[in-house]
Amino acid sequence: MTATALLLLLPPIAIFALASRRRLTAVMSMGLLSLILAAVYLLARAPDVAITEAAIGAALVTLIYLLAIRRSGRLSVVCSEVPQLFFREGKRFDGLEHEILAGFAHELGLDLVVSILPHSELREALGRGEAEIAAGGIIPGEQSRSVLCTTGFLPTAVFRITGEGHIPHSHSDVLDYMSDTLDAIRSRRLASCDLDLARFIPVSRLDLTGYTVQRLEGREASYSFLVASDRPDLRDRLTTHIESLKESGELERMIARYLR
Amino acid sequence: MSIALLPLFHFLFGVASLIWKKGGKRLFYLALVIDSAIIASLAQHLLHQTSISIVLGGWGRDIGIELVADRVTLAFSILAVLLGFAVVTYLWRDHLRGYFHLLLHLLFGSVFAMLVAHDLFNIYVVMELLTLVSSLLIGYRRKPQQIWASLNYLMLAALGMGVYLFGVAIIYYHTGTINMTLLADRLVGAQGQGWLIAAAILLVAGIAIKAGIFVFSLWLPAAHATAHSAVSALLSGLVIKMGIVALLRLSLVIDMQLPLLVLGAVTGLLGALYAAYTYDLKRMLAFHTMSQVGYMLIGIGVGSELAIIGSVAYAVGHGLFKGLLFLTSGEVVRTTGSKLIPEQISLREHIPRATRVALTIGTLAIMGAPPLAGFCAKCLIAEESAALLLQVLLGVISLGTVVSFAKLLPFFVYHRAPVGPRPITISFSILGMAIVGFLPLSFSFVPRSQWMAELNPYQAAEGMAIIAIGIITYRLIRKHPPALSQHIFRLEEAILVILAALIGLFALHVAF
Amino acid sequence: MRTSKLAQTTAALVLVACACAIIAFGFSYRGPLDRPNPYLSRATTDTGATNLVAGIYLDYRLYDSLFELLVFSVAVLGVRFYLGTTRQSPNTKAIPESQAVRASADLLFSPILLIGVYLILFGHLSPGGGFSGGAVAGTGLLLCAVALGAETVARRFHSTQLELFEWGALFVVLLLVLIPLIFGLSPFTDLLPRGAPGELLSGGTLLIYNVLIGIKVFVGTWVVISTFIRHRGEI
Amino acid sequence: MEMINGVTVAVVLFGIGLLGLIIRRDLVIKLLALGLVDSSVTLALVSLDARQDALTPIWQGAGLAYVDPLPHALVLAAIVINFALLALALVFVMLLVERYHTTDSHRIAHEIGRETEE
Repeated sequence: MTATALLLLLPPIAIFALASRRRLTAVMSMGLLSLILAAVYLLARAPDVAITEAAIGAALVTLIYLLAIRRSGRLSVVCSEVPQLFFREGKRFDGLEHEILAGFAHELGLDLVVSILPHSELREALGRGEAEIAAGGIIPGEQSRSVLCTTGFLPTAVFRITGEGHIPHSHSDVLDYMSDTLDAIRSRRLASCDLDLARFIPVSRLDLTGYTVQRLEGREASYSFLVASDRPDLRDRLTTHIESLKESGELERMIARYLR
Repeated sequence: MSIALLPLFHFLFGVASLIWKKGGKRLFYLALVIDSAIIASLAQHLLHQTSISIVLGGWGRDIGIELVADRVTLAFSILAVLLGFAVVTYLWRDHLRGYFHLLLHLLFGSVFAMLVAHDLFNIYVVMELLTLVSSLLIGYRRKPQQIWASLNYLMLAALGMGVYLFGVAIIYYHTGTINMTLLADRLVGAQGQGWLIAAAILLVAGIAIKAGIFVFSLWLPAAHATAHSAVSALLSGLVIKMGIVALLRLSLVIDMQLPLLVLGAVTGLLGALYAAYTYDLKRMLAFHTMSQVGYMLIGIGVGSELAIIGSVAYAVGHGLFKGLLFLTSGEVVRTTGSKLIPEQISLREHIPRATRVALTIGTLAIMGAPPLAGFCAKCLIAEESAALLLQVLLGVISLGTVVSFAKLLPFFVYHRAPVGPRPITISFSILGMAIVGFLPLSFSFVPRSQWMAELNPYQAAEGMAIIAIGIITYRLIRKHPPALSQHIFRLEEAILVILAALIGLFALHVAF
Repeated sequence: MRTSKLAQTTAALVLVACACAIIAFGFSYRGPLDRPNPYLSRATTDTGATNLVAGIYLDYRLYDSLFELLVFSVAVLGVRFYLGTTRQSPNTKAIPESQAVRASADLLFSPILLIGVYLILFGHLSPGGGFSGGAVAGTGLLLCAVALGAETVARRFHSTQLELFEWGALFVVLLLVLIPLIFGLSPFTDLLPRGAPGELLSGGTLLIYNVLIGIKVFVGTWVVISTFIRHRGEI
Repeated sequence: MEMINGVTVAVVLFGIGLLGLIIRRDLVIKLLALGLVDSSVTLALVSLDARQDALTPIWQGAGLAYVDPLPHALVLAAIVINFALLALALVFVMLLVERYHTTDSHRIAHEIGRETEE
């Protein structure tokens, strides 16, 4: 009877483990599954197998997974490259957001580890647990439940560029890639696109004759960071960090250094 | 003299080469010499009896592990020793760690263990050791491509061995034994029953992932093309063949002719198709290995004694010339600095003379030019495959080989060429001589009378004709490459293809 | 892109279901087997071990266990080769742990080590054996590492000595299985007297193999764990 | 025979593991799925002869009904081997992540393909 109950527990746990978005959850639930398996073996009159499964399958395997995916000691950030805010210079990174995050990591005593992803994949990467913070000119527009959002550190404006293109592009497509946007504007494929300030600045250096540029009112927004949904503590600390930068006037000086 | 010594000695030497780090190469030569002595004694025993069998620990068959050595063991042992000599000589100038030598010893030890394995679970553990060692060898240089290929191999092989163990579990559940001799007795009345078909398909699928069969071993092109050339030679020449040996052993116990024939046809044709339109030298060789595995499988699938001997002979021959070709490809890539055949051809005057001679011998042998290794074995299989469909199939696969290798013909124009490094020349000549002298060599495992009955001028003419037609076909079709999917080699798609193949085989086996 | 992903998922579902059906079909009910189990009638008198499972994998099927041991050793070697000493992780810091963790680790690790040793020594009499005992003891050493700091433990267990120990154990196993050849017997034959079932010195060579395997697995486990500690958090 | 026994659950777990291996793109999750596939085989083997009325295979005298010990011995080997494979695979994943900063199998395959062409 107990054996049947334990057996029935296994498939749901397995599905939960393999469907979970966080690696840590997956690893821990697989460890639990191994423990239950060990109990099943014990009830199936196989104590040798039970001991081995508990010692190796449950303890050792879970342990090396945990060691491999441990996050302590580093603060991992995914970002898409945006001029002025977060960009690569040779092998180093630079920009306003980078400076904020580097200071934050220093405060926590962690190493900052950055990986570059397309803008559209940032949220997904946070959800998968590949990183703790997403950056790179993010305006928290649509709220999604898989990510948390810090306070804004830089107000921005959104511009609409309208021209006589052929292919109507939606808002989100355009924001995907900096280079795509520039190419699209250059080749005049776009009928219209909305760009925020940081993305507008490099575009505005191009020849925009033939396009109408208009600032969109009523869409006040500011840049901020995204934090993985299971780290509300991290979100709060980052928000506090930004607030303290604002209070001390340090943020103003940083903005002046990068944007003016 | 015990047949368990072959693997055990290699394991001992492997550990020893970790301790005596500088003498790794010498220890390996010594181990190969000891192997040769044991094999010679084995050959002498096999003159009088068809097989030698022992149960380790002096137990009975039903409780201990049985080891059996027969002519198949002998044939592949000879191949292993020849390849071993060639590869170690090839690597003479390379600086290698004790770790690499340990891996080589373990590879050879597990190969020998596989050759005498006669127990379903023993096959499993040996296969796992083989997998682990090969994946470590593939990733030896730690390039990202190698690591990725190695990881893919590891994951697919682990999946395959899981499937295999399910098959073993089914067999044990129904018969109460995993010893293959006992199994053969207990399955006498059971052939054709549903559970046995399911078990057979699971066993075949599990091993097929490692045996270089096209729809199952989709990890193979990446792994064999990115590994070090000496490692590729061992993988293609030896490790792949261990899957074939396991399938051969299983096919003698469980009825699986139909799946093997179908798999042979599919892998033969698809491998040849991909090889014909691949211009990366090592990748082409890898694809071509799959096509040749098809040939061997058809031989095993036909199932008559002579066809199986032909299959084994072909596997040994293929091990020799594919080993040689992979070794030469390493030299070609090193001297020309390019992986692609057209660029290599434009730089062909930099390729040393010995390499070009070896390349010529290997190519001729693989195309089935009459006195060389490939031709002899092909004759045996073709002679035994009576059905017209099979005859046509074998012809088409041979043609595919010629078409694939016709790309290499421009290498053979005479040029003044530099002289290559001596160890490499020696290494090439070991395998080259074995290919040229394959017929006398094969008398050790193929009864001489059978050879003589099969080889005749008519066959030779047929072989030459196929080469001629193949070269013409290559000229005709090279301009119009078909759209070949590269997606199936991705891990996820590969698993889907494997599952589909498994289910298809099962349906086919049940239907007929 | 969207549709192809949907198609892939559907195909996966269908194919996996069919594959499972084939396996389940293979296990269709067979009725009780008419043969007596060969191990149950004779195991203890043959091997002298009351734990029948230990009797099988350390005596009847020792050859398989040898391969198992080799697989384990090669994997440990591979882990060390790829994450080895030449390549240092950029962020090696102490495992951040609280005083409570440290204290409890200090308290726990000696009993765990003891359990490991017990499993190894009594593996032929009661459940356990070299593999599980070695793994338990190796994990216990991790607790020791938490209590004393990983670097201290790593320094105390010098790596070259460890290597010698690890491969020495395997070497001895290989020599032991070959000894019967001298007497003209098949390799893997158990030459020692069996003793009275139930006593510590009853299983012939079983105890020796269990201890050797235990040492090997203990060291191997520690090597794997310490390597992973040094490279923690890399994924 | 009961509907819910170890073998049935093992087959279901095998299916779940296989699906995870195909559908999830995260390599760590893939390895977990592979581990599940291997565990399912273990479960199947142990459950072959798991009867409630039989004794644990620790000798207590002749003539008693014991559970078949052979699958247990086989499974011990399988568990250790799977651990070995897993540790090695995890190391490979760590090396790849260090190079490509992602565990997404498609992205890694894509990057590798691009590098090979260059």
